[in-house]
Amino acid sequence: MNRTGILQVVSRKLAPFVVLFGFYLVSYGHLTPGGGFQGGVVIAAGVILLLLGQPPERLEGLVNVRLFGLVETVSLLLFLGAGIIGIILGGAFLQVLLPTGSAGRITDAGFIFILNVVIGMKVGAGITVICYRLFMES
Amino acid sequence: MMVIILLVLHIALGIFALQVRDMLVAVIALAAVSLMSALLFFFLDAPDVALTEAAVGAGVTSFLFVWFVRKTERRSGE
Amino acid sequence: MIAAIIAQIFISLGFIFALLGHLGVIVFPDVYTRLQASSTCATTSVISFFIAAMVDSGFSVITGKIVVISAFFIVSSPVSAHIVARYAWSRGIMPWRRRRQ
Amino acid sequence: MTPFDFGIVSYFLVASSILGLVRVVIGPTTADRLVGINLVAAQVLALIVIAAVDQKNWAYLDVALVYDIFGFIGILAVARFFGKREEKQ
Amino acid sequence: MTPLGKWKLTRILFTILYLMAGWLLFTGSVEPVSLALGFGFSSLIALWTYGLFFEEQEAERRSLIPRVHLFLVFVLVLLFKMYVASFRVLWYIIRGRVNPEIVHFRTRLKSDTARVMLANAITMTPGTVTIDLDQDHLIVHWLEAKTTHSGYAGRLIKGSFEKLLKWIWI
Repeated sequence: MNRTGILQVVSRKLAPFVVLFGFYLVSYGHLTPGGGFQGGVVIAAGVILLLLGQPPERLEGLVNVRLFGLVETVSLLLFLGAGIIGIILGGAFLQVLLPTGSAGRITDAGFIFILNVVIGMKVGAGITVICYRLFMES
Repeated sequence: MMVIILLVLHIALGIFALQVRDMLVAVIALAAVSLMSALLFFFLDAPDVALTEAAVGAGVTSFLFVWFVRKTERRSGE
Repeated sequence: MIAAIIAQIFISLGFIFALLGHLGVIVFPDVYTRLQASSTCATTSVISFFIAAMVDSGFSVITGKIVVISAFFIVSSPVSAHIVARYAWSRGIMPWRRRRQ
Repeated sequence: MTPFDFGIVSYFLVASSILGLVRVVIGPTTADRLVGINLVAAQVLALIVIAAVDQKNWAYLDVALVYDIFGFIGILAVARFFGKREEKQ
Repeated sequence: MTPLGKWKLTRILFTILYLMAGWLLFTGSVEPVSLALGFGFSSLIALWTYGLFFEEQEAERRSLIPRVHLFLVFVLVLLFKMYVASFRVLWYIIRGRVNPEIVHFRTRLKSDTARVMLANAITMTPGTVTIDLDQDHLIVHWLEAKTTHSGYAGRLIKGSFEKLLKWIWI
């Protein structure tokens, strides 16, 4: 039956906010100390919080391993593609293509924002899959 | 001055983590090293490195290390 | 001016609580009593520092972020105290009791 | 106008987290060490928040929030993995 | 549309609402691009974890929205009692003589969130730490025990929190 445990309730109420904070770190990576890698690790931390807090029968369909592996691979390819588009159009690897503005808003970094999002997707999906597989195996 | 204090703390905690017998205690000491190291980077005006150190060193690494210690044999002191 | 005095008062409270709470963690006899000192005094000292920071910074973006941090801390600190207590309980560590005379 | 001197506050908080680290080193059981880690994380969190307010740099507050989350998860991992196993046997 | 489907839609919408409030607090900006991005991320997370954020059995209106003014009163009372409790624990530390006991008691609260908030409030106030919470049964370590009788200890420890929480969440 449905039992009340402190850890269970707190983890399921808190984990979506941790994942959202990871997305915030990813998308505001050019204004804050965060960035793609840090935000990805925080996203994975939200999933780790769920893994540690919830009872095992809740975790069965939580992480779709095939989908997350696909996201990881595709984001690696997207990163390479963004770099190569820079070579074709601008002349250098990872050439800045979008227009930039003065610092302070989310759209002002242009191309960096897209790169941050791609790296965040890759790191988040990768660490999530690693920790999920390790946890489910034990 | 603050940096020297924190570096001395790093060395002391590192020696403690190396010489202790119980693996779980060593993992906890490494988490403490990680937390102090994040504070050191913060004082050296590198908040992004501090954020990475706090995230990877204290969170994900201790998750993985604890899992490994549980999988292998724990030489317990208790 | 008044804000500065209030911040000063809360910083002093935080000093007192942190010092004596840590002293309690050092001198108390077993896990559960140490956890009492940690979960009550240390949490209150950190919350005092947060209140001082909020009063000092006035109404700005910083205050909103500090509210988020203190909300997270006020949830996570008792929960981690409970986690450690339940860990010790499930390991079979019995609480220390004063001997009856 | 700053109501407090950041130098004094930072030295005080580092000294009190050294007391917590003493508990991490000498604690007889693992649970004592977890109490010490919890204490150290809380003090350093307060230090980072005070530093952010002192230097009027609100980017530091993200570091504080991440610090809070990951101190919590570290304690949770140790307690969860090693507490449950003893319960089962 | 079946009632279950309607309830599912309500859960998703309320999860998005709470997450958007969190996004506003995180970013602190109201420009349209940021809001749209936050809405996208919130709906992604809500579609992923709505079943965990609001469980299927929590079919009461009150567990979706708390009464906000009473919630603020609760936070203020909690802060005041925290300071009082800390001074008391300081006195125990200086005196250096404690009398710890383990007591058990029950609570009358029904909702999960209310029970957890009661347990957290107990952990922060006068020298008590919640060791375990199982349904409505709490095991509490009490630093300066006055009694070990279950009902009396429960009334002493819970104090006014239970009544306040009952008003907030049912």
